[in-house]
Amino acid sequence: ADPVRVGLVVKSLGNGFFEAARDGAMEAAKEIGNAEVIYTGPTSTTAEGQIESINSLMAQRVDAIAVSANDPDALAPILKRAMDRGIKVISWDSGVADDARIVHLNPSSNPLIGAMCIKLAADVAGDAGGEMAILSATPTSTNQNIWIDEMKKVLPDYSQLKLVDTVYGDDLADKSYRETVALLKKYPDLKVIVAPTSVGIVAAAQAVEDQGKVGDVFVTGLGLPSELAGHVDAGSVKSFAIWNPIDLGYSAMMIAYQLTQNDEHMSIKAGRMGAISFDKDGNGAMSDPFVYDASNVHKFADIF
Amino acid sequence: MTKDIKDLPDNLNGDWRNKLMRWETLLMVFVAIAFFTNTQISPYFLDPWSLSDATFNFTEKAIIALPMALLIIARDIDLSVASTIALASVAMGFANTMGAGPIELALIGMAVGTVAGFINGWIITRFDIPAIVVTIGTMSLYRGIAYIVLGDDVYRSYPSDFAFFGQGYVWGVLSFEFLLFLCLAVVFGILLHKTTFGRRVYAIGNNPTAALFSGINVKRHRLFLFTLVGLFAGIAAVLLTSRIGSTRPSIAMGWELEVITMVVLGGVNILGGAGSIVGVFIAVFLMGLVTFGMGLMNVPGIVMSIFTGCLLILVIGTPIIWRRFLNARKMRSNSGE
Amino acid sequence: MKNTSLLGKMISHREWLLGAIIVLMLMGVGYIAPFFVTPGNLAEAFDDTSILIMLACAQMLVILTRCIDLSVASNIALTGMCVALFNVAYPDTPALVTLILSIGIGIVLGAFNGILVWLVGIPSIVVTLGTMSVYRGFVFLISGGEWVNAHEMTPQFLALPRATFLDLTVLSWIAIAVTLALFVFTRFTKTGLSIFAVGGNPKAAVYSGINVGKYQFITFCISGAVAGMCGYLWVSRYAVAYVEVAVAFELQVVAACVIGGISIAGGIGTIWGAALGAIFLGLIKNALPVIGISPFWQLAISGLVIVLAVIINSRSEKCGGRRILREAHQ
Amino acid sequence: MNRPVLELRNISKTFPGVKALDSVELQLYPGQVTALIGENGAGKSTLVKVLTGIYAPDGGEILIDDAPVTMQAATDAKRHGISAIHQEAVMFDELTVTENIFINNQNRNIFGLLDWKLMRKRAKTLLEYLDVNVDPNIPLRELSVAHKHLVSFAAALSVSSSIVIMDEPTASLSHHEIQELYRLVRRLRDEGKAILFISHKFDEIFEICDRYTVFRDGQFVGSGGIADVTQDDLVAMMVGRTVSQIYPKEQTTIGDTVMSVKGLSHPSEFADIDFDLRKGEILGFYGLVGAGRSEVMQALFGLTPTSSGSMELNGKPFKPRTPGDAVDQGLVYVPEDRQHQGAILTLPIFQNITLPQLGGLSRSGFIDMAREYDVAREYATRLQLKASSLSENVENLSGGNQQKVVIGKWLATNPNVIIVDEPTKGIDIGSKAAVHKFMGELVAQGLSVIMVSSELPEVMGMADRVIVMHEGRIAARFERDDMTAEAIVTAATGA
Ligand SMILES: Nc1ncnc2c1ncn2[C@@H]1O[C@H](COP(=O)(O)OP(=O)(O)OP(=O)(O)O)[C@@H](O)[C@H]1O
Ligand SMILES: Nc1ncnc2c1ncn2[C@@H]1O[C@H](COP(=O)(O)OP(=O)(O)OP(=O)(O)O)[C@@H](O)[C@H]1O
Ligand SMILES: [Mg+2]
Ligand SMILES: [Mg+2]
Repeated sequence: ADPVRVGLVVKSLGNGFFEAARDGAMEAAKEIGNAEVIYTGPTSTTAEGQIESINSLMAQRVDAIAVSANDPDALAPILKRAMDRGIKVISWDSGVADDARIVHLNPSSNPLIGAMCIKLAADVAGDAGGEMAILSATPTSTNQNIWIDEMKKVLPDYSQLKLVDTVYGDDLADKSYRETVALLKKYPDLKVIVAPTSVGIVAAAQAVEDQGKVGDVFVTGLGLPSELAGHVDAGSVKSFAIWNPIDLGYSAMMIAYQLTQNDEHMSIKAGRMGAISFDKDGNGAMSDPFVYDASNVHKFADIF
Repeated sequence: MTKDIKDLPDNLNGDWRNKLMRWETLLMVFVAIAFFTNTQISPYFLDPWSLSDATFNFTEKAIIALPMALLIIARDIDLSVASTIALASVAMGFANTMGAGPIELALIGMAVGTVAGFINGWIITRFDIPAIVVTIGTMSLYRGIAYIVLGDDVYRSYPSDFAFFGQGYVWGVLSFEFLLFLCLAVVFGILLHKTTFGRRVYAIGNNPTAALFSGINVKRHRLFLFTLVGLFAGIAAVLLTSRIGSTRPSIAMGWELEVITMVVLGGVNILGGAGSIVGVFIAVFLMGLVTFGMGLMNVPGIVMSIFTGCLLILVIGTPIIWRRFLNARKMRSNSGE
Repeated sequence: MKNTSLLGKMISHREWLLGAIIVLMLMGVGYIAPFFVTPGNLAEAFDDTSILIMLACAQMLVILTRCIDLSVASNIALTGMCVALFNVAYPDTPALVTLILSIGIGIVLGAFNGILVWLVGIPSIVVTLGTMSVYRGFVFLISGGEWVNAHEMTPQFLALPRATFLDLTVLSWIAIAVTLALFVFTRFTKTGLSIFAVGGNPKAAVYSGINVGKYQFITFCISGAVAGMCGYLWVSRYAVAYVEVAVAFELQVVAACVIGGISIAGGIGTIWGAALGAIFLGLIKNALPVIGISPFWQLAISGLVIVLAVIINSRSEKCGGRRILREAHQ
Repeated sequence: MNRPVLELRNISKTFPGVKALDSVELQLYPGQVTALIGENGAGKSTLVKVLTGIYAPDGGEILIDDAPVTMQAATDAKRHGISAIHQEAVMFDELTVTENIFINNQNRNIFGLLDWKLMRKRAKTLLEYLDVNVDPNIPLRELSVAHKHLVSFAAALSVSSSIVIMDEPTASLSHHEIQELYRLVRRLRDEGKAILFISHKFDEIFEICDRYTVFRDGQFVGSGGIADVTQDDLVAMMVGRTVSQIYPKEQTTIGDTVMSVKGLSHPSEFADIDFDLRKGEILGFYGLVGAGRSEVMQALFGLTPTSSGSMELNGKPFKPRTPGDAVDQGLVYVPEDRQHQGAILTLPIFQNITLPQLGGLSRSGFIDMAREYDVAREYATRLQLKASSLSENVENLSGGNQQKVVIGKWLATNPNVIIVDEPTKGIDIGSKAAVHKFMGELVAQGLSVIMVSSELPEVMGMADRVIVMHEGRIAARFERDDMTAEAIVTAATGA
């Protein structure tokens, strides 16, 4: 029989996080045997670019599409059209509108991510606490915005932390860097920068080091061990969190494959990850974020 | 060599038509190559629905390319079209929250585009500043306004009827967007090549001063062209917004260069004065075919851009070298006679 | 007949105006956020603008010859990726060698543009629109789309632009040196003069024995060399190399030239104008976040400023000129 | 006679469709001024460009001091001691006078950098030598057309050369400056330089030239000593026929006032311009170059806004805001700079001719191509245009034929008033006569013509009345009967 072909559409090519997810998906495909991953996406994080990728996947009549969306709304029409053509569509990592996919796989539960970021910030700030700022990706990033909301929800529980500003680095290294420098200038007493984006956290750490603020200002948030190992050593980052992108890609691939085999989508068996259950809106979550620090970051730096 | 005019053959513009034919033949050859290659590399290529889907990737840009061709022939350029799309789309999104219906939305999108184009044209003609300079500024300005209005927000839930413009089909696999493009291409072909307006556009592009001294209201024509480009950016905004069903300030980022690439690939002289709509029309398909074919092979967009970049240089460079070769040969045979 | 001083010629009133606006802006920002105008902070803002200054000055030369180089940002990305990968492969290479390597790669990329403009005769905007895509595509190809991150780069690779000397970073000093070198080049060399001639009146240049294409080629090489060097400096300063480095930066570079009064029609402009235009843009970029203007306003403000600057420029260009009725005015 | 310092043998040059030079020959002798004469398009300027390395000849030999040389670029010519003043002022508006003079011949200091101080000093000396009073530090754009030309002389003289070529050097100079130029030419001649002097004006040729060479249609016709020929001989050689009358002014009946201008003023260019124009008359505007005549005409044509004054055309108030307004009311303007303002060089002849009246040749915006072509052919025939096809681009025509296209395009609109600005500037005698004859026919048909000219014989030969301008104001008016050359020149120089 022809192999089951699954298009894995990511936010942007070249991002270490998604490369790791691809490896996971490949692993799943190998495990399934009769399946094939088509890894694709734009180079910059735009919805229009993803639409073009999805268009060519549709033209190749893939069996399923698993997408991490740059924009939940803009992708909805094309994904609906894909579903009309009999293609199974799921979203993972960063979701799309409910009716434009069958299920959505959250990397972790959003409230948990928000709470985790704030907890990490509180840990580095110590009991004395201090000022905190958020460095996000683009102002339109779906999951970043959700996590920031979640952070703000739990913030009242940490009275020692004071959120002074939220800035946007657009997932561009130089812009994130410049925004960080501006933050450091504007808030001389700043204690923590939370960057829930793997691009932003690297740039922020670099900026803190270049400004000679290591020890005064700490960067935390979501990032990849391979990219942050150096900064953990340098001391600008004490700890950060991330879920395992390999597992995420693996699960997304498994789920997509299962959906091409049968229509069951309340609880889907995802190979070594076990069964993942989805609520009535089709939302499911994979696992809790995992915290990395000097003790374990080098071990994982070689993996993703 | 030169003769009295009485003795001249009565050939209407035979000479330049020949030249024109040669240019478009070259493009057609490229199209044929692309088409053939595509049929070879992918069994999915010749599927009507796939082809129809593929047109969505370029139709809106192609629609802007039509008036842009006229503008470039008239020695101007507009780099702010993509930002104009963002501005018009934001206006539509805002109007939608106020409860505007599909037709009103479309009208508002086109109106905002027209105004943006008019402002470009007004600044350029009023203060006599090169267009490239002004539109680099308004490119930031218009998109900046979109960011001010929308920030990290998004406009969505457009009325379901509104989806027709960008997603609807008129007949079988023929989408509304694409049909609109075909009709507009015909209109622009006639406008540029058969009307007084088109002739004046060429005159302005070849020598604006002499055009002015010939009684052509150069400023008004330029202003009109900028407004026209704005209007079409507005139309593209309607189609795109309808197609993706949402508005963010980053919509259509980077399109200006893609539109200009299409126009230049179509043989329009970037320095003004020469070009045809047929050329632009073929170039649109050439780019569409090349990117679609590579999409079928899952070539990343960035790698496709290597090909479009090379294609651009190749298609512009080949005739130049070819002409030089022909001239050299003609010279040789002339001096040998 | 009074001799106009050399200084008067070097710095026209347009540059004075721009300089005054910059000072006014600094005062305004300083009023709202006093720390912004401390020497240390200004040095940092300058450091942040250095790359833009160098690119604007080099771009100016290209624009002087009636060309435009839209491929500079892609050149930065490609050269930056090349040297980053080189650094990963040969970690022991001294930074200076890397710097020279980056200039070399940049020249090759610039020369390719220049050759197409000179020998094939394709308009520069078409050539560089093409190579802009091609060069950036190559970044993807040589890197496989992967990033080169800080921890993969060696300390000496990262140290060069950051090292400080007399309270300014080496990056800033390089920018100052490049600007001064280009100034001497434009004013006191035959090549520099010829570049003005080529853009001012290409036909007259041919009649004077100046090969137009050759000088366009030279400016593309210079632009490429500077872009290549900036590629290394950029990658090293931000400690990361990836496909989208400096994306769309070419428009900022051109905008800086435009604000600096470089005529897009060729032949008119000074290095000071280009540098001030770049400083102006850099100041906006650095000051807006500091005075607490929402990030969403930044883009619109810089756009508005560009439009206003070119309008003011065009006005100041129009005054003066020839008057027949001189007696009637006395 | 001594040996020629420069000799050309069998030089040919072909452009696509035109054989500009067909095995021509030329000799230049040291200490002699050689006139190169020929109709427009005879190939004179092409020869200059071949001689200065701008065009490579297709065949033939260039010998300097009996040694064959090749010219690849303008720098080679410099090396061989040839310097040239080209027909078009090929200078750099944005560069200073000094920079223009030393554009390819700089002085350097000990660091190898350009020594501007020294060059400024040398520029000053050169300009003084030429008796030009301009500041060497100001940009060229601030100079008048005439001064620009003089700077180009300075540039040519800044290099020491044994051969000096001047392609229509007097075309934009005033009477006084022409005299200065003669002095200069004689001085160079006395220094032993060989000079090639191209001109359409016979008085000049007879005044300062020692020898002549005549070209016709790219071919060598003859050469010899000036003393041995008469003007008629030269004309006959040039055109291959005799031109009987150069200024065929027919006596026409002059009718009522068609146009009247009162107190027309501009903030900086001209003031208090008053005149009437009558049906069937040619009104001449004389003045030195830079007197502001073109500016006045451009104001009449709606190109330049005025600050005060009023105009009437055909009894109705006339206030054109754009050239289109003026054309609609029957006033048209043939500008002096036909390459930039008059014709669109890169469009075909027929499109140039029909451009101002496209509206009339179209039905609801669609151009009627057949009618368009007929109109173009009609006017091309009437003006005896010489071209290989009506679809040929205007850039491929010679100067005189380009001018015919520009005049033709305006006549095709059936105007009442036609303004011609320097209608015969740089046009050969044959085309000149054709243009003059044509103007005579126009007024005979009842048109009114305003003719701006810097050529005194032309003004005196053609105009029914003459208005003389000086520095933006009307300095004097003359009726046909009381015109004298002295009076007109005196008024023009403001004396
Ligand atoms: N670059 C060119 N391309 C094509 N044809 C040309 C070119 N330059 C000149 N010609 C043609 O060559 C012929 C000779 O032109 P040239 O300019 O030498 O004449 P000329 O004797 O200087 O005339 P004038 O008195 O009007 O200056 C003309 O027919 C002209 O149209
Ligand atoms: N220095 C200058 N800078 C810019 N344009 C100039 C300059 N000198 C002359 N012109 C332009 O050249 C043309 C001729 O102007 P000029 O001052 O010679 O007027 P004129 O008296 O009509 O002379 P002409 O005898 O040439 O008709 C006009 O269009 C004028 O605008
Ligand atoms: Mg000539
Ligand atoms: Mg004049």
